[in-house]
Amino acid sequence: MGWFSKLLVPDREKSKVPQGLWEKCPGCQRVIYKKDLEKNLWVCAQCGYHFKISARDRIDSLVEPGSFKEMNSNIGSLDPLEFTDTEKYCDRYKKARDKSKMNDACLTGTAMLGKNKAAIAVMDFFFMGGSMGAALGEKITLMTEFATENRLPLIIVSTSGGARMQEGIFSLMQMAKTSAALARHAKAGLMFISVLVDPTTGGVTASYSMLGDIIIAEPNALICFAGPRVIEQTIRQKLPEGFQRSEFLLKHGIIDMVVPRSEMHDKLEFILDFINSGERAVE
Amino acid sequence: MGWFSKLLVPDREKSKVPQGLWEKCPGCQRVIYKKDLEKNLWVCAQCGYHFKISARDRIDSLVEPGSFKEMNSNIGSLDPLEFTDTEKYCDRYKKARDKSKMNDACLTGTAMLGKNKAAIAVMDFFFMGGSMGAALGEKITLMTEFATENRLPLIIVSTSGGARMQEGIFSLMQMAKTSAALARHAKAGLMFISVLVDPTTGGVTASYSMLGDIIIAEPNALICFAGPRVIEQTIRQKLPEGFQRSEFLLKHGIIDMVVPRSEMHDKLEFILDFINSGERAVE
Amino acid sequence: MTETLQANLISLEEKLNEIDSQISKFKQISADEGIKLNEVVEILERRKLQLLDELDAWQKTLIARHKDRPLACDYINGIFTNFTPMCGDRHIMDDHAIVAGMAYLEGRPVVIVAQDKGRTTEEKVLRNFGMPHPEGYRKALRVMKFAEKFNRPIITFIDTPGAYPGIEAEERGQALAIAENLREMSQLAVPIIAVVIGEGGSGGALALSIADRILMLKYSIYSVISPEGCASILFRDAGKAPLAAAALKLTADDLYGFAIIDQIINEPAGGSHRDPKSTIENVKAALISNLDDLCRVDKNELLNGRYKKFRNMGVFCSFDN
Amino acid sequence: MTETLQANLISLEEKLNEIDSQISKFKQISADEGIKLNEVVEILERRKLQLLDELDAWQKTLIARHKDRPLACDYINGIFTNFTPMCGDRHIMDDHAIVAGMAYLEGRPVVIVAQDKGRTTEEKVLRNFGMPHPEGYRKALRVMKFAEKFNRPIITFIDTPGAYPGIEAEERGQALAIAENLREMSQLAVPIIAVVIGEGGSGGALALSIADRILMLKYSIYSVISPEGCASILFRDAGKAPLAAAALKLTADDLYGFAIIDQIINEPAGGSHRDPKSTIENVKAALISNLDDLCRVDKNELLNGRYKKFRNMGVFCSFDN
Ligand SMILES: [Zn+2]
Ligand SMILES: [Zn+2]
Repeated sequence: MGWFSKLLVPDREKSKVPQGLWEKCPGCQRVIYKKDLEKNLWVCAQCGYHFKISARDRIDSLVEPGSFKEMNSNIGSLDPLEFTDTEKYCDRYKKARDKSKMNDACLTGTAMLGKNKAAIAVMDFFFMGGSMGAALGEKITLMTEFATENRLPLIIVSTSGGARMQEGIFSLMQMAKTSAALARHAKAGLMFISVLVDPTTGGVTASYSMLGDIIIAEPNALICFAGPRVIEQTIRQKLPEGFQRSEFLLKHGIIDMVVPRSEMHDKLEFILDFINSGERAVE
Repeated sequence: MGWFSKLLVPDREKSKVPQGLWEKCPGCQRVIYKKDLEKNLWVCAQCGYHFKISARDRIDSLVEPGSFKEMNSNIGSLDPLEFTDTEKYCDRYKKARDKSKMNDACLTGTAMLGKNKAAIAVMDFFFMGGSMGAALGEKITLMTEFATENRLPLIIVSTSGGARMQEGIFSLMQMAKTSAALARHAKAGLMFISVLVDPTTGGVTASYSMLGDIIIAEPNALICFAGPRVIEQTIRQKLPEGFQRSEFLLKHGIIDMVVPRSEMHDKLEFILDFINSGERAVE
Repeated sequence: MTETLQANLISLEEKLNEIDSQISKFKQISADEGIKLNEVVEILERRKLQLLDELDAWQKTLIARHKDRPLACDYINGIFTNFTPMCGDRHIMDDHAIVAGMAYLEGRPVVIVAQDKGRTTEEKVLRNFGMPHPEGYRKALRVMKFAEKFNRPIITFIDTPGAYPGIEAEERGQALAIAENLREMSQLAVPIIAVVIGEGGSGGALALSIADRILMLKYSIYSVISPEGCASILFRDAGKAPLAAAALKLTADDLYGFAIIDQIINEPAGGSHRDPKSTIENVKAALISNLDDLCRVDKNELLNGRYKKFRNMGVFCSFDN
Repeated sequence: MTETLQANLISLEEKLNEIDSQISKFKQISADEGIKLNEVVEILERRKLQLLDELDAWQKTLIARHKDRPLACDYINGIFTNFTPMCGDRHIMDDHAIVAGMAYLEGRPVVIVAQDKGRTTEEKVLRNFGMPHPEGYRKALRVMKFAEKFNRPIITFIDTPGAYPGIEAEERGQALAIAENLREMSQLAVPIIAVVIGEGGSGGALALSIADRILMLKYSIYSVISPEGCASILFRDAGKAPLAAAALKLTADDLYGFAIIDQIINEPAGGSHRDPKSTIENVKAALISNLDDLCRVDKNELLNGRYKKFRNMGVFCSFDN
C-alpha cells in the first residue's frame, strides 16, 4: 500500500507539454483542444483514453446538475506523527490544500441521480495522489453512516495511490473504520455501488472500494492491491499485458462491469431505479 | 453423476481371491489374515490401505459400544419409473436387500461419542454402490430433521457411486431435499460433520457430503463430482497422480482434515466436545 | 454414434417440412384456382400432429438439444427490457456459461440467472457449451444473494449438459459449489422461478433449479443423467441411448406426471426452433402469471412452501422387516 | 542493504551477550570465591537495560523480524492444548501462511487464526514467509465464521510482512479478500483478541486484526508500510529505512501512546528469542485475562464496542474555510 504515490504522478500534469489551450493524449499521443476534451468529459474522442479528472468535475458528470449538497467539507487531517521525510507533512499538506481548494482527497454529500437520492463520496487523485488519511477515512465513514441512518444508497468513486504513509498507523486504520461502517450499511439492506477509476490501489482497494454490491470500473483503469512495480520486484518477472486493468479484473470475476465515463450516470441511475422502483416483491 | 456404479465394484468382493480366512490387500498385494484385518478396523497394517466396510462395521468403529439406536430402518425405495435395463430395477433392488439384510444404502439413528449424543447416518457402499435413491434421501432428511428438532449435532459418513439412475429424477431431487434439510439444521446453529470415505462421488458429493461445518476424509479416498473416467473422456488427457484423492482435496482447500480410521472416533469426539463443552462464551 | 441417432430427428424434420410444403402448395392451389382443398389440408395437418404425438423421449431429447433451439439469451432479449449483466464470482473469473443480471419483466424488476450454451462456434467456446465451472455457480449464487438483499424475484433459465467435468473444476470444488447453491437457494427469501428451456442436465441443472415454480418447455428434458451416460453404464452400450431416454422418463410430460415440475409451457409443433417468437411469448406469459402468484405470498409461507415442495419429492415405502 | 542495516542489531546482540557472559562470570567468581561482586553485577545489569532502553524503532524492527523470534506455532504449542487444525478456503487451496483451528486455552474452547512465517527453509517456502494469498484470508474468514456459529472466542496471531504481492494473488482478488475480512470481522458476534507477535505488515496484518483487544509484544511492530517501502518512496532511498522506521511510529510504545493498541506484553531484555518460554507465559496470561474480561460482555455491547473502537481511530480537524 502506498507504493504508488511516488509512481503515479497525475497524467494531466505530466502531459502538460502543449501548455494552455491544448492537451496531449497519453493514449494516442494526439494533441487535443482542451475545450473539446472538457465537453467530452475528459475522454479522448479518438482512442477513448480516460483522463484523470477532479472530484468536482466528476460530480458534475455523474449527478443531476445542481443537486450535489456537500457535507463535512471542512474536515482535514492533522499530523499526529509529526512526520517529516524530504519535507514536513504539514507543509506538504498545506500546499495540497492551497492548490486544490479542497481540505482533503474527497468530496462527500448527497445528490440526485434521476429520481433517486443517494449519498455520494468522490475521491480526487490530484490531492496528494488520493491517498487515504484520517480525514478521508472520517469523511467516507460519516457519509456511510449518514446513508445508513437515512436509508440512502451509497456511491463511492475511488481513485487512490494508497495509504497516506505520513499518517502512519492512523492511515491503516481507516481501512478498518470505513469497512466497519459499510458492514452496518449492508446489514441495513442498503445498496452500495463502488466505482473505480484510474488508478485505485493499495489500502483503498483493500477496503471500501471492493465492498460494493455492484462494482463498476472505468475502462482501462489500474486497479490493484500491490502495484505492478512491487510485484515485478517480488517475482522478478515481466507482468502480463493488461494486468490489473479494468478489463482484466472483469475477466477474473472481481468486478461487475466496465462502463465508459459518458455512460456512467445512466448506469448508476439504472441501478438505483432498479433497487428503488415499484413495490418490492415480498415485504 | 452415477457414472461410478459401473466402474467401482466393491473392493472386498473383487479381491476375494484367497477365499475364506484370508484377504488380499489391494494396496500392497499382501495376503492378510482376515481376523487381523478385522481387529485393525479393516485397515492394512502394512500399507495403511483402508478397505471398504459395511455401515454396521463402520458404526461399531465410530460410536460408543451399544449406543447406536437405529431409526427409520424400514424405509425402502419403490420403482416409480418401472425401470428396466439389463435387469428390472425391482429385482435388482430385492437382491440387494436380501444380500445385505438392509433396506437401503444407509443406516441412521442416534449414538453417543464420548459424552455427546449425536444423530448419525452411515452409508454402505455394498448396497448398490451406495447409490442415492428416494429411500436414502428420505432417511438422511429424516435424520437431519430429527437433529434439528432435538438440537443434536449430525454426523454423516458418505460413500457413494452417485445417483441411483434407476429412480431417475427422483434420485436427482434427493440432492435438493437433503441440502434443504441441512440448511435448516445449519440455520439452527447446529454442527454437521461430514465424513467422506472411499469412494464418495456424484450427487452425494454435490449435496450433503460437501456441506459439513467440518469435512473429514479417510486417507486416499476417491472424492469427486465427475469420475476420473468421465474427465479423461472429456479432456482426453491423463489425470495427475493422486487426483481427486483425500490428500489432493486437502491441498486444494476443499476438506478440513484427513484422518485414518483408527483415529476417527477420537477426532469426532474431540469436535463434539469442543462444541458442547463448558459454557458458551457469549450467550 | 449420436450422429446416427440424430438421423431419427432429421428424418422427422424432413417429413414435417415435406408436409408443411405440401400444405402451402395446396393452399396456393386453393387460392389460385378457387378450388376448395380444405379437406386435403386438414388431413395433412392431422398427419403432422400425429407425427408429433408419436415423438418418443429420444426424439424430444434431440429437439431439446437442437442446434437452432432458442437459447437463454434469446429468451432474455425477447422477454425482458434493460437487461444489465452482472459479472464474476468475486474471486476467480467471470464464467460465461452463466449469464446473470438485472432486468425488467413488463415493468417488474427481476434478477435473471441463466445457462446459455452459445450459438456460434466462438460463443460455444466462450460459454463452454453451457457447462459451468464452480465459479459459474458461485457467480449465480452471488447474484441471487444480491436479488435477496434487494428483494427482487429470481428467474433462472436451465439449459446445460451438466456441470463441466474437468481437472480445474474438480480442483476448485465443483461438487461443493453445487451443494452450496442447493442449500442456499432453499433459503433465499424471494420468489424463484426456474424454466427448463432445453437440456436439464443433472446436478449442474439442479444447482439453479431450487425454485418455487419449475416450468418446462414441452420438448425440453430434465434428467439425473444423460441418456448416453445411462445407456453406457446400465445398458452397457451407449448406442442404447434412445432406450435409456425412454427408461429415464425425462420429458416434460413425464415430470409433470410425477409432480416434479409445475407447468409445461407449449412449443410450436416440432419444437421452438420452428417458431421462436411464439415460444418466447409463451414463456413470457407463463413467467408473468407465476410471478404475480408468487409475489402475493408472504415470505415465510414462500420459504415453507419451497421446503415442502422438495421435501416431498421421492417415492418410498415402509417394509415390515 | 538490509544486511548492513542488520549489523546494527548484531552489534547490539554482541554487546548484550558480552554483558551477559560478564555477569555470569562475575556471579561465578562471587560464588566460588565468596567475594561479594553484587555491585559489579548490578552495574552491568543497569548497562544492559540502558542499552535496551536506547533501542530505536529500527532496532526493534530488526528484533521483530529476528530469525529466532518465536513464531505463531510456538505460541500455539506453548499456550494451548489439543490444537486441531482446520484447513482450506473450500475453493482453491489450503494456504499454509495461515494456521487455523480449534484449541483449548486452560480449558476454554477457542478458535485460533494465525500467521506463521516458518522457521526452516522448507517451512518458510511452505508458509510463503507468512505472506497469505487471498485464499489464506478466506480460510481465516471461514474458520472465524465457524467460531461465530459455535460461539467460540477467536484469538489471532499477527506476524506477516504483508499480503503476498504476486500475479495470482492479484488475479484472485487479494484486495477484495482483505476488504471482506475487515467488513466481516467487524460484525462477528464473538470476542476477538489479536496479538501482534512480530511484524504487523500493513493491510495483510489488519485483515486479521479487527479485534476487541489488540495486544502487542514489546518488540513487535505494526505499520501501514514497511520502513524499507516508506524509505524508498518518501525518502527516495531505501537505505533510509531506519529513519523511516522512526518516522512511522511503529513500535508497541508508539501505538499504545496513540491508543491504537490496548496492551503491551512484556518481552525479556533483548527480545523474546532470548527467552521464548517466559514470553509465551506472558502472552498466555494476557490472553486469559483479556478473554475473561471479554466473555463477560454482552453480545451487543461487544459489537458496539468494537465498532466504536475502530470508529474513533484517526486524528483530524475542522477547518473554517
Ligand atoms: Zn487518445
Ligand atoms: Zn496393504
